[in-house]
Amino acid sequence: MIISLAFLIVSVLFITGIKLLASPKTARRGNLIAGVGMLIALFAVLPLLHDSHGNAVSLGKWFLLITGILLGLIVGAAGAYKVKMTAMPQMVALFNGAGGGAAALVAAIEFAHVTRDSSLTFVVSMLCAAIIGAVSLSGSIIAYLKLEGHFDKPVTYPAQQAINCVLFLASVLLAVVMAAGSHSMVLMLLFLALALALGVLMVMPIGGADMPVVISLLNSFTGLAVAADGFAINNIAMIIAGTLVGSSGTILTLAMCQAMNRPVTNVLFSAFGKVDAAAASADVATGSVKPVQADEAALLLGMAARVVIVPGYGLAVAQAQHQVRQLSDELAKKGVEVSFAIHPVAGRMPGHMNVLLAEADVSYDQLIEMDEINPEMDRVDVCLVIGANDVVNPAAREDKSSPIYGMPIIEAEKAGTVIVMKRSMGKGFAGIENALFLRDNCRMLFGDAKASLQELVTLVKAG
Amino acid sequence: MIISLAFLIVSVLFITGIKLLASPKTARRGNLIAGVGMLIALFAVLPLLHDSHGNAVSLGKWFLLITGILLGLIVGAAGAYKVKMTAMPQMVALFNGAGGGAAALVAAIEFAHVTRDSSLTFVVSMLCAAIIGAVSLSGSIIAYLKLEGHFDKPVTYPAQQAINCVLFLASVLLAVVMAAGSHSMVLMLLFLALALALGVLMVMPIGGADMPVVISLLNSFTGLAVAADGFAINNIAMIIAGTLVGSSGTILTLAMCQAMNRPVTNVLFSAFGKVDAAAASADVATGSVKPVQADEAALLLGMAARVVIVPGYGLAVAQAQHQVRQLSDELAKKGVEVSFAIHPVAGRMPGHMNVLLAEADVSYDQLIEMDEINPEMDRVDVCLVIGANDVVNPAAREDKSSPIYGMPIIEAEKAGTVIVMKRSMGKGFAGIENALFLRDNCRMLFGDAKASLQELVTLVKAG
Amino acid sequence: MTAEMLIFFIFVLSIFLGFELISKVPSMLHTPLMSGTNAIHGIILLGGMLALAAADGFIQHAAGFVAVVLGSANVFGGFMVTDRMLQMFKRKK
Amino acid sequence: MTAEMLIFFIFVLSIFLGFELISKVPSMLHTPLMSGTNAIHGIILLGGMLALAAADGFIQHAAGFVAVVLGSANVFGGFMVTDRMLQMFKRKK
Ligand SMILES: NC(=O)c1ccc[n+]([C@@H]2O[C@H](COP(=O)([O-])OP(=O)(O)OC[C@H]3O[C@@H](n4cnc5c(N)ncnc54)[C@H](OP(=O)(O)O)[C@@H]3O)[C@@H](O)[C@H]2O)c1
Ligand SMILES: NC(=O)c1ccc[n+]([C@@H]2O[C@H](COP(=O)([O-])OP(=O)(O)OC[C@H]3O[C@@H](n4cnc5c(N)ncnc54)[C@H](OP(=O)(O)O)[C@@H]3O)[C@@H](O)[C@H]2O)c1
Repeated sequence: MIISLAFLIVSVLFITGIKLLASPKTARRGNLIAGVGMLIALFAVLPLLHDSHGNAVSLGKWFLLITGILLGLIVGAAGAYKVKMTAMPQMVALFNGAGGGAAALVAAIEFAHVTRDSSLTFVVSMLCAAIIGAVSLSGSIIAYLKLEGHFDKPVTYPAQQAINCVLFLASVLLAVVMAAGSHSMVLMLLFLALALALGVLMVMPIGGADMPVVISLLNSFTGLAVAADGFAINNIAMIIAGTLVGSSGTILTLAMCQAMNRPVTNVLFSAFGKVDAAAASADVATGSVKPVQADEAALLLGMAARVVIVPGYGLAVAQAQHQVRQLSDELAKKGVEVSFAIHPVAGRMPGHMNVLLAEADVSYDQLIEMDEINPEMDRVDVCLVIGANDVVNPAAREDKSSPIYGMPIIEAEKAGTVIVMKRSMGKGFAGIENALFLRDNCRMLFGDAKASLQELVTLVKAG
Repeated sequence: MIISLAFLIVSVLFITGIKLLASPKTARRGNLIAGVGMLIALFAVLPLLHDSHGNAVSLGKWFLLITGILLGLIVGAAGAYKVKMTAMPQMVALFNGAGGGAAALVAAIEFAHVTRDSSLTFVVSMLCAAIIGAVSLSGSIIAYLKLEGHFDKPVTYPAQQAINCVLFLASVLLAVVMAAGSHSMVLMLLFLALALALGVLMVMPIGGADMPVVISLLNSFTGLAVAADGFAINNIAMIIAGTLVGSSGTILTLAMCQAMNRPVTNVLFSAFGKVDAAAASADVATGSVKPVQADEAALLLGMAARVVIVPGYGLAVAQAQHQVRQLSDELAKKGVEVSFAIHPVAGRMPGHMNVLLAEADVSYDQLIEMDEINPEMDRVDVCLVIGANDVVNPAAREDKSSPIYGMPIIEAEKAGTVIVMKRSMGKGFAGIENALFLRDNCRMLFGDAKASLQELVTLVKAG
Repeated sequence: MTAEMLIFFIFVLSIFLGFELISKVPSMLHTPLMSGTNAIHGIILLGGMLALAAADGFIQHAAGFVAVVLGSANVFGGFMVTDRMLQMFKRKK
Repeated sequence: MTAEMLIFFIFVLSIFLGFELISKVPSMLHTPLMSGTNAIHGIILLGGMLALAAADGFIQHAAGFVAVVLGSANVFGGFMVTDRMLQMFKRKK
């Protein structure tokens, strides 16, 4: 009774936590509240622990339990605090994989306890937990490796969908056999191996830049696996928490795809980026682009009344967040009104630009969302595009045949003057030309973003 | 099993229905979906019916059951289709009272079946259902009578809060006695009588214009009573549906109060409108108001490029919705751009103006919400205020001592010219002066809204 | 966990769900929404039917019958009046 | 109704609640939200603890121990990394 009430409180804290996480002002508090819920859950489960004969847990096991928890805590904390800001998605992928692995292991151990009398629901939930957890584990590891840059391009091979299908059907078949009564541990191991392979093969063909979406999906997978484990071992807190994560994670995945204006199926099955990757690096656009030198750009910026900076993936690559902040400060000192226009999918993870600029201590009052800045863009004197490409590509609005057609963009071209900082005429993530660079009011400031920004800062200060 | 699944489907349909009801485009579909859920519930419960010995239901009882349902259907349908559009809140109050009454009766009947072995949860849920249901019944009836205009003013008497408190404590005491084991039917009847009295006394002191809020609150009460009945008779669909209505009704009540910028306690306990009601009818404001004649007003309207009409309670009183639509059509024919600015609490029920104008077939593309029209108001040539007062009172923005200070208003005074149509200098619901009428750009067109509008239509047509 | 406890969980989850479903309704929908949810608690009709079926003696029969009539009026009237209200919100051709 | 059925109700209600809770998150919160919910499914640690406590023989002990370590890393690392991320979203003085 008391334990049940504790689990009810835990569920309420999780619900409240997730709700608060969804709004910028309360997000941090939400995370803390969910954390408190988790602590309560950890203590509430203690009275439920017992060995396989229903007796109290032996001292040796307590030792194992506590060692295991502490070990996890140390590893987790080290990972969480050592990781660089821009490597956060990798870290989340690993933690998610850990959760998936744990869910699969718990299911496998429970499977060893299955007897002839075990109910079908019990066995089926365990098998679900095992396969989903294992897919999430191996999928997350591949996602991690891709984000770390270990596979340059999406790995594709002939008939990949067909192979995945066969694998999946094989595991379903195996599951049916096991559910029908063959409780051999060998089958279970085979089942887990199939699931691990499935996770690897599912994620391998997906482009590295789509990994945030994949991680979000695997996150909701792990949630479902945990819920299935909860069914099997009859723990209500696991069921509720797992299901909440499963369903909210699904919505989140869809929201991420929507921000990129791509259907989720396209992300998961089309090896986006593969086709154009080769072209993108080699091809240099021709046409009359108008380069500009740093001194002239500094002049233009210094004389403007209002400057809007559009940061993109290139800013993160160049690690120039501190320089851009210095530039904004220097301009502000001269009485220029500076703000940052944030596109929802600029960079390579959702909120990438927010995190990046926050690291350099840019106040979030200075950040303006795409929908707010666009109507005002024609009243902006200089729009400074730093390492962004796709998110300011007018083709999204004008060219029906473009792969990014329909994606909402920041309408940089409407500003008085556009200055684009990038190293070359290289393409962005979508691998397409950008007509903005050829516009009359557009000037290109070539060079690495960090170096160019440093130069601009010095010039603006001096000028 | 099948019945449980049916109830699960019912719950899902209710959830979906409520969700869709909350958005203008899908609201009607949402209501239909919830209705389908209800039909399924009605059939799913049939196999569960049995007499007090657990035997099949006799033919006589089937007859009673079917007659009862048909009778309710006929009465309900007659009410729903005969009622005038503007009397909808009354109708909702009555249906809500019916639900509350049914909940209380069901609880009372179940109480007759209570034995020594009945669990405490069972008895307590029944007592909750009985008191909440009865309060909702009598409260709804008073709300109905008030809306029909049977009590001109809020009825106040000395120490009303104290009396309500005593009544409430007495019923709690009675409930404790009954829960402790006195299962006499006399006590139950006394308990119900107390609850009915409580409902009457709670609603009597509240001003008639606040009845929508009261009905919304009683609606959530009935929801809770139904959920409590569900606990008692162990019906999961009743528990879920009742709780959903209980909690969403609470939020809705708060949202309504928020739109009027008044805390809910102020609505329920302060007899708002009482204090000022006397003053409001007698007092006529002095100061230099500039009356205007209909012909001049027609001229102003006809020459304008953009006219915004602000409808208010007076338009509903005058039943002039068709005339205002004619005027808008005539002006449109002359090339004037006409739109309607809808304040969230204009009139006497939420959405009052929408329903009123919809009745006259005004397209809802022409309706603009307060927040959207205000920034554009300075580009409007003529703002025509028809029977509205409080919702355009600049005191809400300027006068910190005003009772409506802080309420968002439609900023009519920003328009080139404001024409206010009302019968006199009479006050509105809040009973306060309106400085707008004294502004330089404001002209008063005195007279009943219907008559004045008719005149304007003729003049605009002719001119 | 006891069935009673599980039902309590369902109760709590429904409370949260009810809150979430209604957050941010445009004010013009306040009245129809009130009316629509009002119809939903008409599910008390089920309670009335169960009570009438299990009724013994005249008083219980009478009370049960009245409960069924009231519940039925709540259900059918509620959905119909809401539909009539919402019908008015149609976009002009 | 059976306990199993009631649990299924809880499951379905949680699905809807999860959907509703996340509707309309600003995109800058997508990553922290993913990370925060990731930490919440770390509740699998409870499952790991229960499994390890009930383990028999070396293999089960080993598997249980690994599950506890992984679950614990998921919980603690998850909440900490989310907190670190969200810390960056502070408003300047
Ligand atoms: N945010 C997400 O969650 C997410 C997830 C998956 C995919 N995506 C996709 O990623 C893209 C993001 O658009 P974006 O405009 O931010 O970036 P982008 O279109 O990928 O363009 C980045 C540009 O930065 C330049 N650049 C690279 N390194 C640089 C350096 N050191 N200094 C200066 N410039 C440098 C590159 O041009 P040069 O080579 O000429 O320098 C490149 O054109 C979108 O297509 C989006 O759909 C986003
Ligand atoms: N919508 C809701 O849900 C709700 C609920 C409760 C309370 N309220 C309150 O009700 C008020 C609504 O504001 P409102 O501006 O719509 O109305 P109002 O402030 O009550 O003013 C209505 C005005 O209409 C005039 N009028 C009455 N009959 C008329 C007729 N036949 N022809 C022409 N004019 C006539 C009256 O002036 P004369 O006597 O001079 O003609 C009166 O000043 C707010 O204070 C709001 O808080 C609203």
